[in-house]
Amino acid sequence: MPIPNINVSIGKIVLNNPLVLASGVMGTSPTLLERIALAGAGAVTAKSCGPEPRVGHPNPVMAEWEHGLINAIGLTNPGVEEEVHLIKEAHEKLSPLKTPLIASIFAGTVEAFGQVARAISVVEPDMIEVNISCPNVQDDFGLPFAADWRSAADVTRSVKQAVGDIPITVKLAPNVPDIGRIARAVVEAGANAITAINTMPGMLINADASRPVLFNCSGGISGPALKPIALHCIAEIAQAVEVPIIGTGGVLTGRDAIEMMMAGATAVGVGSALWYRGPDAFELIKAEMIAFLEQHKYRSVGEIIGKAHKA
Amino acid sequence: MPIPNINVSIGKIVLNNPLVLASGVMGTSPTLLERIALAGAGAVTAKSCGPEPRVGHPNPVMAEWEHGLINAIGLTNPGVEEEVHLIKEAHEKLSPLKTPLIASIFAGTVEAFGQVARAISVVEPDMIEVNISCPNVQDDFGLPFAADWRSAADVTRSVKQAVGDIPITVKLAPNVPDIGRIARAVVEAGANAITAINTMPGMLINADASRPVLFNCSGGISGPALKPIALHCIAEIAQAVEVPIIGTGGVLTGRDAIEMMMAGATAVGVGSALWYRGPDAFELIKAEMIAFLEQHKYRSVGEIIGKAHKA
Amino acid sequence: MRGGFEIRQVQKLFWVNQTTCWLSLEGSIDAQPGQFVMIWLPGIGEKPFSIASIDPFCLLVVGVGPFSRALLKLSVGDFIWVKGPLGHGFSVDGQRLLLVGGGYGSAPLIPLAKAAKAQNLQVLVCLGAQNSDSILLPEAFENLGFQVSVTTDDGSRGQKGLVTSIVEQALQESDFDTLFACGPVGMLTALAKICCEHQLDYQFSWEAHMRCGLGLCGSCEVPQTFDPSLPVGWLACYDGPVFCKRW
Amino acid sequence: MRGGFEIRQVQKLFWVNQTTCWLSLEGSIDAQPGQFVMIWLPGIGEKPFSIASIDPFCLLVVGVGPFSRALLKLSVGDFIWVKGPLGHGFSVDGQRLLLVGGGYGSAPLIPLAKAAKAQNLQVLVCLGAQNSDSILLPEAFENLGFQVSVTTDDGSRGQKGLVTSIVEQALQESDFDTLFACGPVGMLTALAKICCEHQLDYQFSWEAHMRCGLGLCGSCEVPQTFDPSLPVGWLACYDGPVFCKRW
Ligand SMILES: Cc1cc2nc3c(=O)[nH]c(=O)nc-3n(C[C@H](O)[C@H](O)[C@H](O)COP(=O)(O)OP(=O)(O)OC[C@H]3O[C@@H](n4cnc5c(N)ncnc54)[C@H](O)[C@@H]3O)c2cc1C
Ligand SMILES: Cc1cc2nc3c(=O)[nH]c(=O)nc-3n(C[C@H](O)[C@H](O)[C@H](O)COP(=O)(O)OP(=O)(O)OC[C@H]3O[C@@H](n4cnc5c(N)ncnc54)[C@H](O)[C@@H]3O)c2cc1C
Ligand SMILES: Cc1cc2nc3c(=O)[nH]c(=O)nc-3n(C[C@H](O)[C@H](O)[C@H](O)COP(=O)(O)O)c2cc1C
Ligand SMILES: Cc1cc2nc3c(=O)[nH]c(=O)nc-3n(C[C@H](O)[C@H](O)[C@H](O)COP(=O)(O)O)c2cc1C
Ligand code: FES
Ligand code: FES
Repeated sequence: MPIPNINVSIGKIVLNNPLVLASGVMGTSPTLLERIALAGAGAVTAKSCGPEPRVGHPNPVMAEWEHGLINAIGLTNPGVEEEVHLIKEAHEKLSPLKTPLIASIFAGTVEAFGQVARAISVVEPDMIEVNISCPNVQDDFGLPFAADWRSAADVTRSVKQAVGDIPITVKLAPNVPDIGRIARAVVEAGANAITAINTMPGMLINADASRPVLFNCSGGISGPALKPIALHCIAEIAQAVEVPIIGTGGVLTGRDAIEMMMAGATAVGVGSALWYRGPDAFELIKAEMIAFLEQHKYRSVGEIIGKAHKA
Repeated sequence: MPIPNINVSIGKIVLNNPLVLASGVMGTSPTLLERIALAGAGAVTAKSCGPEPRVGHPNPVMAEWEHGLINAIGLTNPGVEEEVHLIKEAHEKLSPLKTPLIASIFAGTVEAFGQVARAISVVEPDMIEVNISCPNVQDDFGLPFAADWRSAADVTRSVKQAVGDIPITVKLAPNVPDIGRIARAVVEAGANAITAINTMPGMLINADASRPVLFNCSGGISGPALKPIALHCIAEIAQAVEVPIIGTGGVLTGRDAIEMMMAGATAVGVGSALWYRGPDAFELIKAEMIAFLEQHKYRSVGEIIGKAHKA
Repeated sequence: MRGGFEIRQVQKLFWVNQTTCWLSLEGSIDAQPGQFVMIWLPGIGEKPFSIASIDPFCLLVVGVGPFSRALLKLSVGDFIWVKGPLGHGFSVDGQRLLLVGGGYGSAPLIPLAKAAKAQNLQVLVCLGAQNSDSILLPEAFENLGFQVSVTTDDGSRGQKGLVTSIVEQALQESDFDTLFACGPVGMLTALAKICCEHQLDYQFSWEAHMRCGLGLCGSCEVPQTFDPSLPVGWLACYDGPVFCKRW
Repeated sequence: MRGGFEIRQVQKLFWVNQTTCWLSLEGSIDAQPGQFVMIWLPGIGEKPFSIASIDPFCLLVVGVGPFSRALLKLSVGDFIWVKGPLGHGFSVDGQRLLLVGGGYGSAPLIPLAKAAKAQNLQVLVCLGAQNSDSILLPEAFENLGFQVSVTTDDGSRGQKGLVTSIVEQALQESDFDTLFACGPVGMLTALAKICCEHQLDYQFSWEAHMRCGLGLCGSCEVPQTFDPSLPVGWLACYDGPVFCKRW
């Protein structure tokens, strides 16, 4: 039997494998994005960038706990003016590798989202991720736009208008009562894809110190503990809308990636796995996916997308 | 040094230790509630009961995964008419043990909540938990009332009116963007305490079977993976309202319980620990709490409530 | 992670009678005699089954309804999903053991008998069923060199009547240290009474309606009305399925 | 769970000079020479520190700013929180080792020197600093029987000038298999050039601004402009802090 085909497409963008570097994880510079592309990612997402430079939160910004990671980096980024150059540079590095580049943006108002999107669109990333769901900047920006379907749709429209032909994916938050409703709203407002999910708000307390571990007190949970939450969200979204989903949250192994796709994801975000599996995470996960597909006699990874809902 | 004092009070109810059996976990009959009281709980919560009998979902209703449990029991209960007798019987068994009994109720409408509450109040449980947050019955009841501060407040008012002097605690859900806002609304509507949190919606998929593991597909995550989510919610609530919090979610050890209290909980719900630590869970956790308090020279467990916000 | 599902392939099927099959699965299971598993058939359901053999891991399935019949439709090479081993099994106490099985109650007694054999203990087996055909696996015990007495409701094999009657006889004829039993609730309740009268230690594997199998949903409580020796709030999946009574 | 915080008690403090302290913590740490830890002082902050001794676990802290000075205010019996060991350390390659330290760069070289001693290797140590006082722990190497050459910016001890000059001398005078270094970026960049010219294998412990310490935030990238031999997108906390170059 031939090796199973693991190409997938998100709209017109073709990925030679379904694994997408998740935003904010390692990919903060053109050289780091290039590194991850060389390490076997099907696509890479840049760190989210906003209207102005942000240094982010003081340390500690991250810690491992028994069942996952938690971070409150605080959207450290150089601001869109500088980011435009970085995306351009990254694009030049990735083009010869044929690795699609997804830019990621955030902002504090609907209008600012449009402005950041317009600025980024000039350097033509393959896709723009609209991060309306970072849990770590509530003190600066208030509730994430992902909290409500109306505001989520407003941001989507504003970005969509600003970016012309460039497809957009909207990144949703897990801490909502009805993620399917929000997905529907952003798709109606023009989203070409959905990235689900961002981290889940959480807190670690160190009992000996009688203190939250993170300087920001709360942070976003990623890694293994997030996986079933992500699967639930992806399943809800897959049943609510037709657009491709970049299923993200707690994928460490090929089996995890397969589960995400069975829940309805077309591509699979990979972030924390770079800690748990090391620098070869992408190649390891890919090899495990192929082994699973071979064992179960699938000819292409496309056959499993949404399969958990079909049986 | 004398043994640290671990009494706590939730309003006028005195618990000889902060550990409260969480609703729906083991305590589905008067004899099971008695068993848990004998096993050392500071208080016990009965399984949530609704207006009509419910058999719940078909199997599988529960599974363990690497980082927690997931369940979709589906609010199996005999209906309030029968539950009244069970609560009465449980009350008689628990009175000599001096273990407070918390009844738990749910319903599909604001009015029905009031009716169930009134019926239960007749047999005078020490407290009534208002479960507006079960994630496993969405197909029957739609979005939980905990999803929105207005509906949460409406239910609270309706129950409060129905129960006379009996204190009520409202049980909140973690999958909301702003749990502090909801806590404020239910306290303004008359809640005497808050139980936080219910399980987090999640899904397991078995890749070999290409199927969700639970018959109901989605379920509620409990156990270790839930702890940092609970800590975050408790911290948010503690900063929003003054009423006592029964901090619940992923408490397996004395240290976990201490963390919950440092985040702002006055009492600590214990559910999944009965699987992870076995039938002696309550005594084990209690002993570990006392050891921690002694080691850190606290004289009473009250000193640590909310301490993580004070340093 | 005993509470999660693992896939197992069916390796052999052996029909014991028209409605009963011995299912041999791949590999062994790290379990004690008397523990059970939850079997999940995706799309069909999930039910508890005794571990009828530890190495190789086998089940004894009686087709009585939708789930058990679905299990019996499996072919060699098919897959089932297993959660477990769950609960607490028998502990081999004493030198002279009396094993009493009703219906598929034979299942957990087989690994127990094997363990007793390994320790060179004295064992008498009493099996009861409706008729000759539904006496389950007396040869499994006989092959270990143990004597098997049988009763059937219709007298088509062994003595006619209930298994309790030959148990009473056995107790009159010889001394036993412990009585081990698995079978329908009525049988166990009757045996509990007999053991109480004789002040005989016993270990019964109780059945009850199981849902979570993990001790959390409360569905499988066995009330003291079935056996006054049971502790208050005793859960078959969590505290049992085996309840040990020592006088 | 190397990425979580564990509490450790301070057991001894030894002042090396006016601004530098050797901090001995309770217990040992399961680490390789050259690995580092993140130290958290609740309410103050969190910063990376080299493991200056593995057993007992010790740090060498130079008070230069708010965090390091807070560390220096600790007393015996106080607690610190440790995340790690993190990153990848030195691997003891070759028979004749040249160790080069600038400032607190001595710290990771001490456990390396101990490991070399245990393997009976030949070691020359070159240390550079601003002045006599700030040459850190030459005696730690001397006590192992290794020769230590020193340079200071002001000539107050050893040769006047940069440590690179005595390294050049050493390379002229004898053959070495590997050069190990830790110190300021400028020093490492200069050493990389020297090693390139001599085609000498090297292992440098780089420093960079660290935030997560786990390889995820991207903050500690060391660019190829600092050393063209570095791979693209090289992270000090994740791929390093030690970078190994073999020609
Ligand atoms: C701890 C434990 C261990 C078990 N071990 C085994 C085992 O090793 N082998 C096995 O075959 N089953 C075993 N069972 C029973 C098994 O879990 C199922 O209940 C059984 O297979 C029937 O399920 P079903 O869906 O096929 O039929 P159901 O629809 O549940 O039942 C069909 C009909 O048969 C009746 N019925 C159910 N069970 C029995 C029975 N045991 N005897 C007679 N009538 C019955 C029901 O009352 C109903 O009328 C065990 C149960 C428990 C609690
Ligand atoms: C991998 C790694 C290992 C490290 N190991 C050690 C170690 O073993 N011992 C140790 O003391 N520190 C070590 N550091 C440095 C340490 O993490 C802190 O950066 C240092 O303690 C200064 O922090 P601060 O908050 O006290 O001062 P900051 O406010 O960060 O700095 C105060 C001033 O000192 C300057 N400065 C910062 N670091 C240095 C320096 N090393 N030399 C001269 N000036 C400096 C800054 O530019 C600033 O002007 C290490 C760093 C890394 C990345
Ligand atoms: C250190 C870190 C930084 C992150 N930064 C961003 C970000 O800037 N924008 C964003 O949309 N998501 C960000 N995320 C969320 C990830 O993109 C991803 O959604 C989440 O980590 C879950 O995936 P994982 O479990 O594979 O890590 C960050 C996550 C981590 C761990
Ligand atoms: C099997 C099971 C059944 C539950 N049933 C209920 C219920 O009926 N009502 C309710 O409010 N919460 C119910 N819960 C949620 C628990 O009360 C508790 O909030 C949750 O399990 C988190 O705590 P834990 O991690 O200690 O288990 C149930 C949880 C489990 C595991
Ligand atoms: S089956 Fe749920 S408690 Fe036994
Ligand atoms: S400090 Fe975050 S990647 Fe190194």
